[in-house]
Amino acid sequence: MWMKKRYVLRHGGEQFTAVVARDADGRLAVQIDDGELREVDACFVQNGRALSLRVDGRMHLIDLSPRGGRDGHGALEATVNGRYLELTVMDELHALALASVAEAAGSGTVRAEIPGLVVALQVEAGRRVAAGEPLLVLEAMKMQNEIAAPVAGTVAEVAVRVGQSVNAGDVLLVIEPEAGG
Amino acid sequence: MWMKKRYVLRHGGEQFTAVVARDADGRLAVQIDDGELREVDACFVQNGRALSLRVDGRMHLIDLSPRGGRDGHGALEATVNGRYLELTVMDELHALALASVAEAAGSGTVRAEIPGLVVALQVEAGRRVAAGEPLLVLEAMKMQNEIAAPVAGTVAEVAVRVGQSVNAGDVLLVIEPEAGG
Amino acid sequence: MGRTKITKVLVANRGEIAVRVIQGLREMGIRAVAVHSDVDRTALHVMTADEAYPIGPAPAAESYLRGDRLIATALACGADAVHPGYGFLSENAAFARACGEAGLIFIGPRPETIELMGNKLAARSRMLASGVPVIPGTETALRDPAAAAAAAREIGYPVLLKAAAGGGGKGMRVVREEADLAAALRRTMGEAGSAFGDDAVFLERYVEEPKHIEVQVLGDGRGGAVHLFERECSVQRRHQKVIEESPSPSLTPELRERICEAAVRTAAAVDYLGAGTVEFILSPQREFFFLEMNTRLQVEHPITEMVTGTDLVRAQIRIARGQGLPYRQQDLRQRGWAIEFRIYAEDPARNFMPAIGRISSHVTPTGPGVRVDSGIYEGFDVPVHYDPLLAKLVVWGEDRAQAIARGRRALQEFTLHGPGHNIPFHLWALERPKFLDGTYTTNFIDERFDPAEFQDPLPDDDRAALLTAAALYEARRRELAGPAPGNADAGAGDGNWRRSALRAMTNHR
Amino acid sequence: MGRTKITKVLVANRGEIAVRVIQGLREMGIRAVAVHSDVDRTALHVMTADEAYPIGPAPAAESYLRGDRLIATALACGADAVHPGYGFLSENAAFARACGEAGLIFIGPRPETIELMGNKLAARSRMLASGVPVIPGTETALRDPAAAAAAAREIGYPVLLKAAAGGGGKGMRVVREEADLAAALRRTMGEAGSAFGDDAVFLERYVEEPKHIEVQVLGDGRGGAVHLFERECSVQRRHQKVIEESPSPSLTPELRERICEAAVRTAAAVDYLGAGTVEFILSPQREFFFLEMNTRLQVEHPITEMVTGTDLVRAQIRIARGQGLPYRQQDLRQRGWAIEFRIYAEDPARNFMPAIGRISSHVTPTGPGVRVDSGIYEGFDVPVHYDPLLAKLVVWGEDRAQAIARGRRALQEFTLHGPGHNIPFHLWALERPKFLDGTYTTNFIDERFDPAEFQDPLPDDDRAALLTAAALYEARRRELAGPAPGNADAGAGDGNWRRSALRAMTNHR
Repeated sequence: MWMKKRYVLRHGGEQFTAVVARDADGRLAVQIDDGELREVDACFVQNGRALSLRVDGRMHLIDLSPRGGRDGHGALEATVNGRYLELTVMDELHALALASVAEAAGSGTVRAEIPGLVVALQVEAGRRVAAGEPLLVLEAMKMQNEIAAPVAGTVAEVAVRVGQSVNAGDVLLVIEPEAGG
Repeated sequence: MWMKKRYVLRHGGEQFTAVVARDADGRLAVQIDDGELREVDACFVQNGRALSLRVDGRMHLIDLSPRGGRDGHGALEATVNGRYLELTVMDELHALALASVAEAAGSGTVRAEIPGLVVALQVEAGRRVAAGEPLLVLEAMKMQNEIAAPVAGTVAEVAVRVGQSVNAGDVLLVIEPEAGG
Repeated sequence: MGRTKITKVLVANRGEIAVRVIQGLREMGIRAVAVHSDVDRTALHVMTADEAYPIGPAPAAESYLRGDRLIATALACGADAVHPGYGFLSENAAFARACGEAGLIFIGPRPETIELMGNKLAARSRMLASGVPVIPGTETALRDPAAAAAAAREIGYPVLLKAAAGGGGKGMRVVREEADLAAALRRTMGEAGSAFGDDAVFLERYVEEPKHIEVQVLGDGRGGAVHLFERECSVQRRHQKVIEESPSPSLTPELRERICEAAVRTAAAVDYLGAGTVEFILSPQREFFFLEMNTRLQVEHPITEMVTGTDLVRAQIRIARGQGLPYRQQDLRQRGWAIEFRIYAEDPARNFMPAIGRISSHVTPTGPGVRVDSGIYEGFDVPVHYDPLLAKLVVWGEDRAQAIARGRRALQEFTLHGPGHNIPFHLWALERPKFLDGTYTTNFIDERFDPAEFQDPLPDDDRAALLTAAALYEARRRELAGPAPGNADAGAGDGNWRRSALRAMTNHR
Repeated sequence: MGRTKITKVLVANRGEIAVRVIQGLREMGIRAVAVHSDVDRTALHVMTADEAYPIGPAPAAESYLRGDRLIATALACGADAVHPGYGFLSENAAFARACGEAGLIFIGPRPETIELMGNKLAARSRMLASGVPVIPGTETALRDPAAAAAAAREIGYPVLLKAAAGGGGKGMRVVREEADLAAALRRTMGEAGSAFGDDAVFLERYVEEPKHIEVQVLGDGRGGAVHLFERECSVQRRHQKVIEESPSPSLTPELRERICEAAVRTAAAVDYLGAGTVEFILSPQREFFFLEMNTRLQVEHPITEMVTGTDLVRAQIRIARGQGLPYRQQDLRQRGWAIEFRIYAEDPARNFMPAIGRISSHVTPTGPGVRVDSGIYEGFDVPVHYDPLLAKLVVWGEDRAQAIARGRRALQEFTLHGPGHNIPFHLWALERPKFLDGTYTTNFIDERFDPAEFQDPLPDDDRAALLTAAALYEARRRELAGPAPGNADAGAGDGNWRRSALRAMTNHR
């Protein structure tokens, strides 16, 4: 008799499901998408920060850490056999709840990805912008980074001024996306 | 107004007291033995496992970990500016409580310091032994380690037999210490 | 020049280079003094030093660039010398001069040498006079768009805009047609002004498909100089070096001899004192041109150390003490091959956007031929205010093929979580034919880097392993955290998961 | 000998050497297969390998010494070769032979060579015949106390009792007078039987104040051989090496040439195939005697790699492939100085008692000239069943003085908590005049090591820092833990400590 729990994972633009199952003896098995339920030889190592996994004799070392910052919910960093990448994992209920929230949010909100200084503003409210058009320049770590429009539309609001310091996650400006844009 | 708390520390056979004080603004000060109460510039680093301390401009890096095994209570390992050593620290009440327990315990109980295999027994119950006299041989990590009597006295009990595996902390034998020994 | 005692050195820098210099000082029995801005109290260089003193708020202009505070600190703590590292005040003649006037040894060349080489135009003229080949370009500084346009027309497009006070790849821009010149000039001047405190720029011919070759030199200050062979630094992005190797795969023995000889002539021509680097551009036709001289230690100095079996920080200190050159040219040999991978806090998948954050996981590679020069540790918060260089992975191999294979192995052993970083970029680069055959130029990243290709999907079994591991990780995390009070899914069945097999898996025996 | 394909290698070992070999294999593009006992499922070598298979319970006799299981595993996973590392089955001729019979390449010399050199007596005779100087001793194995006593009387006390099948310093005992001989014989035979499966021992003259010098050789199996110069391994305890260096500070160029030439003659005399080490005793009168030949990779091989710029694991693989010797003698040079510090899980303050436990803190040194070969990681439980060698710190310097200074610096940067370890011993050794002037002999530790002196009290300011830090640590620990329910001292005032300044101190900004 296996006890099962289902997780939703996102990686590289794709979504997967994983079922983690255990039986009364503590044996573990995992099923990915509609593959078969397979028993796994897995050990947490490095004080729980990495997993050593054996599949048919092949060793996999997967380092996992919660990703910092505001997107930390379910977001992980991983190093898989030396390859660094990101993914998210959450249990099924949680994933469903989040999906409905995400739908409500607009995609035209431009946020600062890192703390920095606004050194130039290239658009004003009311201006129509194409996707990819430069909006403003953010100086961080001595580099000037041009922030481009994620979608075509009309600038609804400019939330910062030149000379202003911003933190990661701060809204820089909001674009009202074009219908069909 | 400083809030103070007193700790008892043992290192290198000596005992010290340290008072940790903080004021309403969160400033910290420490007093060692009957020295003066001095404000300290101290930061926990490495996820709380080390302390970076500045005293009159001089930097000290002290790595601290709880010592494993059965003696872990208040026992620490430290690396002080590259030098590795051991010490114990506990708050004053706790230290007082432990001191009374320690007095009651005999010093003639010989325990295994590491897991190993008993490969030879050189004494039997009732035998008088001198301090430093070999009692038994414990094989661990392919080395044969002779265990010597910590005190002079009479062997009251031999708790193991040849061929037996023992764990760290297991009693090997008990010596009834000689009066004045 | 008499011998001078150096018993305590203030290191006027931060990050990995400050740590490197402090390690060198400790090995020589010299007390190392660190300085730090307010956000750097817990930086590795501060923890590694014998003494450390605060010098101001986070912005470099108010701390690491405050020469007056650095000198006052050095005098107050009884230091007899200052090591500037690279960047910050390392090529600031006024600071070097002020050190001397305060009775402190500045570990670097004389202020006049820094001034000369810091002024790219003056350096050009001097090199021309010494018979070192230089690239065609403007002879005077430019600030006016019209004058720039005229000069560019004369040189011919494409041209390179360079901050006169710049260096280390900062403050440079290629302009391919006149329409882009004015805007590029404005931006370059802006960056130059904020980064170097001097907005003068100049123009030179832009060599297409160039290779960046540089030569490490040591000078005794009296016209004596040796070279420690070349480094190739053609893997660059935004004129910032990313991967360097030594020897260069592009030089024949004959070309190596000529280019190294030109570097020694450069150093000798200015009575160079201490460690410096002469940078050259190598054209596809194997012409080489003097680019500039960096009058300080380079980020990439370790590859020279590994190939030549030397210690450049120790050499700097010895020369500063007046002990003369520590090596004779005939004793210097290249052995094997070294490659440096700069580990930057920047995300290659997001156009190399700078990244910050707390280092949450940090496992560095070990074993043969691996050197890590690092400015970070687990738990350190990478601040936003400074250069994004976190660490350098340097590998040595018996030959280039082994160095590359070892680099790949070591990069795969490197785990770094917290801020995004460019280790994936390095692994990508090590698979490119242009890198593997050594024919890459400074256009390598711009032309070859494709984030899509770079994000190749994982092989199936790696992906299955990742998904399995992540699901188990989440299952264990929830189990250890326990059902939160009021958490909707903390139902009856859930409690059974606590203290279960997942917990027992930890370092399973 | 034709060329042989090697695409997958089973590493029949554990710990740091298995990791080192796996790293070498990965760099060559060869798949690495680890094996492990039940307690080693989470050992570093298992996590580092491409594939890994269990081979039995914890005791080595039931796992790492089970040649049959190793061969079955290699065949089942499609490996074409076996690398034995050092220890375990590395010098077991029967295992090497069984590998060959199973169609697996044994990466090491031919079984007959292992047999010859494994039999110390046969090796002696062969060396005598080849004109290599050997030490006076018994010509046959001993098991009987009376025969041993007679032989010892003839050689003259002190004598050295050695397990005929021993090696790596295991199974040796000095006997200074006849009264101690019988007991020593019994114990040595006991250890030899349990460690090597063969209790035969023999006796030889014990040289007082000897130095242990060994020479690395590579042979092509057809009488061709080169040497990679010497290592000095005189810092030993219980005949176990603790610190090794290369070059030896005891050799003149002339003596170096003679001793290296004798090593090449030894290898050539037996048509040696692969990597091996010829060990010599050097007397205070500068006589040298053949001691034994280790027919495998040595623990201390990295110092040779650093000084000669070579890769011995790669050389082993190339020779095993039938590619012949990868180096010509005239291309091999010593450059600089390397020292290896073996990091053992043993407590020098408690008579070097072996220690075990979970690695709770593990910060390895970085920077120039530092190599760490490690078998551990943070969170790993050091098991009781095997050799206590956790890792090796290897440093390289331009000269001996720099290597020593660098060693001190790197040892101070090394933080290792969990099991007790001997880093304090290494720091102690680096302050001893006998070590610093290079005149130490194999008696160094026995004669010089004084736990009292070793536990010098801390300087006052270090002690004050320690006490301050420990008190703050305990204060913060209690604060983070919070007052336990029912804890007597969780009084009213105590709650104020929670979320206070101590917590705010963490990576204070």
